[in-house]
Amino acid sequence: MSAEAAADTKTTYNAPSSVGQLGGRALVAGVVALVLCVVGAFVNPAGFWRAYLVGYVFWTGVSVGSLAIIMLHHLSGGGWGVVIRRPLEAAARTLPVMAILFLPIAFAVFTHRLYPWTVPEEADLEIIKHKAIYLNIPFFLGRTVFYFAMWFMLSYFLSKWSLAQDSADDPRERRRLKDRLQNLSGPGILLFGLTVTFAAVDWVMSLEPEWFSTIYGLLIMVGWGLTSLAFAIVTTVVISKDERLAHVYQPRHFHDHGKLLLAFVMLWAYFSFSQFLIIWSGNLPEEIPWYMRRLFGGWGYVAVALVIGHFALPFVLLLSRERKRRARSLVVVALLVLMMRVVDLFWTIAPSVLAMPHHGGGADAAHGGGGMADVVAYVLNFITPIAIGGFWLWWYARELASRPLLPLGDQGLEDALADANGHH
Amino acid sequence: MASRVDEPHDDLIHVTPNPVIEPGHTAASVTDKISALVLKRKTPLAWYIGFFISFSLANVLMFTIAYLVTTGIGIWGNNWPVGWAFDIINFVWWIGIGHAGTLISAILLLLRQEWRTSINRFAEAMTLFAVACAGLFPLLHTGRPWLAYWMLPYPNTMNIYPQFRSPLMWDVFAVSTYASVSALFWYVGLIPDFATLRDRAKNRAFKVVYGMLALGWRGSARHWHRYETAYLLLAGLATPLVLSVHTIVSFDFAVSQLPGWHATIFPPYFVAGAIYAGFAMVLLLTIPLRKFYGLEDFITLRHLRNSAKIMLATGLIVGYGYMMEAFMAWYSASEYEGFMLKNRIWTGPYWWAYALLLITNIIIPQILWSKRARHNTAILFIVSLIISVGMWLERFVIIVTSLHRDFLPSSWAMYRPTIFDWSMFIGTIGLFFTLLLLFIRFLPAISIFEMRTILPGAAPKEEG
Amino acid sequence: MRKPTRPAIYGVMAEFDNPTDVVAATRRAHEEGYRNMDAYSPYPIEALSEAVGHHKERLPLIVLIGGIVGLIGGYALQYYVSVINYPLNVGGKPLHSWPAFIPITFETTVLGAAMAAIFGMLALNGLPEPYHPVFNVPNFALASRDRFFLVIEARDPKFDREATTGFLRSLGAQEVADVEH
Amino acid sequence: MPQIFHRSTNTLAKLSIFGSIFVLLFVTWAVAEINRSSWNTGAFDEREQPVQFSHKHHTGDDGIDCRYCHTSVEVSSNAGLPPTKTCMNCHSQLWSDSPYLEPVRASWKENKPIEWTRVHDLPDYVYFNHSIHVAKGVGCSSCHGRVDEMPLVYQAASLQMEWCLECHREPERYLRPKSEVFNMDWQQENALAENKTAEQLARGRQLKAEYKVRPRAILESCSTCHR
Amino acid sequence: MSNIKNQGKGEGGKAKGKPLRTRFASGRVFFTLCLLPFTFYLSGCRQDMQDQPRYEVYEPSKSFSDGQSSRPYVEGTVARGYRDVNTAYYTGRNATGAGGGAAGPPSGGAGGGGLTPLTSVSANAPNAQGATTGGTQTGGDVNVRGNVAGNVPGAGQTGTPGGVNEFPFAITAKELDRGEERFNIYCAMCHGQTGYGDGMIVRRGFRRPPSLHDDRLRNETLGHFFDVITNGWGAMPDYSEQIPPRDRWAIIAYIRALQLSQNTPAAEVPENLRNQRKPGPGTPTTQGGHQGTGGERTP
Repeated sequence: MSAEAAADTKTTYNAPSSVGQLGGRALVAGVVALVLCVVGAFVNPAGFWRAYLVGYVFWTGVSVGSLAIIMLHHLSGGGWGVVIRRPLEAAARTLPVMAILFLPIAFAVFTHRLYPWTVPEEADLEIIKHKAIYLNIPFFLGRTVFYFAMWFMLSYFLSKWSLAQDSADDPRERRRLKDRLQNLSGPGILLFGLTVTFAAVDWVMSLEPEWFSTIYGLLIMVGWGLTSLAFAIVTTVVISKDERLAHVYQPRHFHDHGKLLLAFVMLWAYFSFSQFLIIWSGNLPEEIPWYMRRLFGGWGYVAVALVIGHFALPFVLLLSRERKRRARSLVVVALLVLMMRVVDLFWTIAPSVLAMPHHGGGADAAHGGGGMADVVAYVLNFITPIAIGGFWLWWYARELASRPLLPLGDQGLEDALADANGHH
Repeated sequence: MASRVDEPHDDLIHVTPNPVIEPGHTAASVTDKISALVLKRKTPLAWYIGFFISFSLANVLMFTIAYLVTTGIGIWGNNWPVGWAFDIINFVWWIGIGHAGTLISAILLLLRQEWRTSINRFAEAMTLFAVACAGLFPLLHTGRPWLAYWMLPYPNTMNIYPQFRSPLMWDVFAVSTYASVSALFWYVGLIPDFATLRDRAKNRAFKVVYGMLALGWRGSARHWHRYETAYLLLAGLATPLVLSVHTIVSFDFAVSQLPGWHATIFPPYFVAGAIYAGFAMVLLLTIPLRKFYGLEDFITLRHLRNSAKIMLATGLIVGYGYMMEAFMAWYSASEYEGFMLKNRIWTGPYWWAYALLLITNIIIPQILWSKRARHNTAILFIVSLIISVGMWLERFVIIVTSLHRDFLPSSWAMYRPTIFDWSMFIGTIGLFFTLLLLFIRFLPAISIFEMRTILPGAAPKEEG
Repeated sequence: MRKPTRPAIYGVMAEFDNPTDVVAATRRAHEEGYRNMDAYSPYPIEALSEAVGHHKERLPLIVLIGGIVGLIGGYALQYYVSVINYPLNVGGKPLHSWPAFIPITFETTVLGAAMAAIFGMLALNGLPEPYHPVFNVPNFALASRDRFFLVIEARDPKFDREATTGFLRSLGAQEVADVEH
Repeated sequence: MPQIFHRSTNTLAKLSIFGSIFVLLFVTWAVAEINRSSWNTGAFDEREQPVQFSHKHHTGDDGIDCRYCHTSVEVSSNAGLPPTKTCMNCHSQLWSDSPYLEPVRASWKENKPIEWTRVHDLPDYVYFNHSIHVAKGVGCSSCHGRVDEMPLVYQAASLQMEWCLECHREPERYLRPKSEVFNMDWQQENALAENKTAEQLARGRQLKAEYKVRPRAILESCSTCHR
Repeated sequence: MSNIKNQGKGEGGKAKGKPLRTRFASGRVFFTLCLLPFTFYLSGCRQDMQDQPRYEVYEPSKSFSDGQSSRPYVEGTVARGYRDVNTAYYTGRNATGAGGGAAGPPSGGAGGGGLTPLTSVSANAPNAQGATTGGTQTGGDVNVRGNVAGNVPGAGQTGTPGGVNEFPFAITAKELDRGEERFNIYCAMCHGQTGYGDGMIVRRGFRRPPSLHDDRLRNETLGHFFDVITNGWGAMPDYSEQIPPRDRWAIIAYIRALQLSQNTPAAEVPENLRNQRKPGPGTPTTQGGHQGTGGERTP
């Protein structure tokens, strides 16, 4: 690629103005939703906390999952990754927002509102006492700080070296940066696995501190990977509406994204079913209540919805080669997956919070007790993730616009952009 | 990391030191070289020596089985509370080894990884033979293998059917499906090569035999199209099948309530372990094979390097599994889980097995982070050997150390394998190599027609 | 079995030594109006199958049907056996233990689909067919090595022994030979 | 390249591959049928006995009740094989010179049991109790067939597990009033056969309730017969 | 295989040059060798589970000289729970009316509630026990009173000395039903269903027993009937093994009912039952118990 051409492409691949507008709108939506949330939190605190945790884990998942997919791409290469690398990097750089948004959760921990092990009476139970070395407030917060530190570190270097590649004119320099990215990604994936596992234990699993499952970390990892992949697909489809970029995103890229999405959907179903079958078969008193809470009553319908919407439907839809190659139909599946991710997290998190004894009001609300609180709880379930998402998207749009939408220094770019005629 | 998810043209051959096939080859040279391995009358002396050794070991197996079925499985060391021991260890070990074959073939085909071409045939054969060895163990453990057909649902005079809630029954279906699909997948891949051999063979008997196996394949364009479609679909089916098989093997343990077995991470952890052991075995076999048969052109360093990376990745997943098991055993606050953990790694009489497991399976393979280690066939060979031992030890730890201390202290006992445990295990290794040697002697160990497709100039040039 | 109208030979075979030529020749023959023809190559060439006029593939449908049969059959078998035929209480689990039935259902689905793929492919290809007229041409042995062949069959309405042979020669074939029955 | 195979092999090869499914199905069916056949089960196979004893004569013609000889059938797992004494009850006077009865007299004199050949022999892993069946209204002829018409007794049923289950799953198809248990003539046409007439089913259900026959889940559970 | 055959024909049998015999022989040897591993399957012919190393009822044994696996009671022992103290119940005689009788019962029970050794399986053998021990025709344990071949006691001989004349337990309609059923199984063969002594066996040539409706028998004590069933009388063998004591009493009760049925003046029969009267003597039925004779029983 000649220097002029490079200079030309640099401007060509800047984010379209629509991205900025989108960010602005997202911020407005976020602020409005936040105000409503704060109001709702006074009416039904329990409803607020569980909705907040759902939204928080979902959006953190987009950021952190993006890290994993970037690293996966660095390790394996391939055109599919080249074209979504920048959106993924932008998503990973929203981590500061998520770090700030963790403060309400820290507040809930300090005020014993979310996690039973923070409640003194609960913590006196033999089974929880045993875990006190691990499940205590300072260590919990310390770990969270550590997770974010690690994620920042990964996101910082992955973005920095990626940007450096753009301006590096010397192929040897580019090659060195590529090696560096690759060398970071190997241990980085390892670090990702460990931090996400313990984050999953801390943030979600410890909602029911007597319950445990060894596959849980993997389940959350796959969920987050799936979320960010689906999100990246949505992003590419949105930005490919810009005519300057239309030729970049070709059916074969979407085909690969679709295949990867299918793989993630299957992996999620595989992990979820394995966990369910093993616990169902063992039928042990310390394990099975977790599923009892989530399979009977109204939650059973949510579970069925997950089986259909989170697995069966995307699976069948993604089997078709044509549907994977058409951006418009692929984005529908991706949006469905994103929606079901929220539902999955809701199904995972909310029953635990409802089971918490100290949320008398919340539990009542969920069981159809107080009319007003009840309605508020339902509304909160929708608007809290939107509130968090508004801020997240706003920041994401800024980050996305700050750099070219394609990694101009990537050696695979030429191949990725090549018109693959006669190729399928 | 694991695999290269990319398009063939994205393959950065110009910067990759080792291509998937050395330059200078043509369709004719590839065909002649590979088919000569089979059709050339002179069999290397090393083959005869290898065959003699492995066939002798296979006979040890035959005699052990003969003694076993006439006497009973009491000749094994299994006894309460260790009711499952070498038989299941070896079963899981072999079936795990079998996984890499289908995986290389199927997943890498789906991911359009060209480097699979030169090792897939060989790996598939390895799968089949490993599954055959694996199948022997549960079959013989039933005590009355001649009644094995009772495990299939057929209209019998007892009006009774298998118990479908049992993971052991899932195993029957999984392993038999796996064996038949793998065998057919392998055979379908061989059909065009049988045609090649049929057309090359000089000996009339060989012509007839290969001709029958080729089913009259003539390379028609329409046939090729359907063939490719079927092959791709089979690969798509085989991939989840492979994962399901070891998942179900893991259910054999995880579905129970025994501490040390009942862990939700077992499915992915077993699958990763299977791929780990499988790739180790692939390297263990291909490194000498390419040397003796001069196949360095086809099985290049790149294959070995990629296999090493996959081993590293799956090995780390296995390590993650150990870590999560240990962490959750503590986190669960369950008395039994806690005891299991302590007994397994520290206070129990089998602590050495766990320590050895960590060394062989986790610590030593970390050498594969080093690029230099990945490029050294000797190191790769040794590491693969160590991993094979390590993965065997893993099953030993899971099975024997979990069982020898069960819920009732009065029934605690140690496990001691008898000579027949060992002779069966070693015998299956003999059987495996016997079959493998027969395979490389009589069938093309490298897919000839697929090698032709990856040659430069294989694709027709488009005008304009 | 209309013996009287049976042509004297099976067809005419042209030999090429590279994939580009055979694809071009096949396209030309198709343009010329020949329909009953087949091309032979030592490895799959996508363009060649398109050139001989092979577009629609029924195999995926067959595989889908095989998979569905396996799925329904596998689950129905387990349901019938565990709930209807011999309702045994095992470990207090419900008779219809659907989570426990999923692994085997999965296996039978894969088995059904795989069998459909393999036997469907063989059936659609008309294999096994150990005897075929093209094997009568001595050079055809190279079709499994590095040569490419185009055969225009005698049953094609446009077929004319001399004219077709001439046409094939004009396409740059190395050699053109008659294919005996 | 010359042809390796003859033209006819095309058909043969296709048949051998695609016909194999039918062969397989046929073999499975055939093996299942052979297993069920009397060749395998020994049903309808008249056993030679040391004494030419005819159930047809004693039961059918003379009307001797089953329990006259098989005394313990109502109270024991075993129906009871009569001692020589029981034979001698009558044959001390009747046919006392008959050469056919010489083995009986020899047994009586030498105080040695007659060694009868067993006709109904269940595997040792099966627990079977006559008394419970008799007490719940299962007739002799339901399992043993028309013994009163058998000069030499043979096994009338296959005695295979599926045969046991046939009744254990739906006892109402075979139950009869307790007073008719020893009646060889009871619904002759239905003995040993699929009995699903509405009349029998209605009566069977009533008897099942009356005699407190256990529910299917218990009758079918493994330990009912394998203990 | 068929392909090879066809080819062989088509090619004019290239192989014919070689000595056919050796080719066949080596082929056969190879084939046999290939089959060898399958001989393992022969071990499947074992029937270990079908025939377990334990004795089934009546199974012969090599361990004992008489070839029986079922062992008789040890001489002079009484099993726990089978010490028969109720003399009247088990012998039909008063405890005081000991001994006597030309053919006094061998049961030691006459000694007044003493022990009844199991070896003389007389009155006291519980039926289930009798079935297993009586098992393989243990003819030697049977007590036959008198001469089986004949030598009938004279008609003038008195019955059973000291025979009780009341039932040791209350006779209800249920007991009567039981008695009827047992009578029809064991007694009707000779005595006939109505007791006139015209049963099927008699018609086949067995010595005709006296009618139960004879005056002598109508006036006999209950204990006499019990003694006869237990120990036999004349041509009649004992039925101690076939009929447990309680059933004997039930049969006796039924005999009494039969006797009443044949000798009650019509006037004494309640009005409403008179028409139900079935044909009396001379119409014996030998078809077993199912042709009920309930109508003849007088309440």
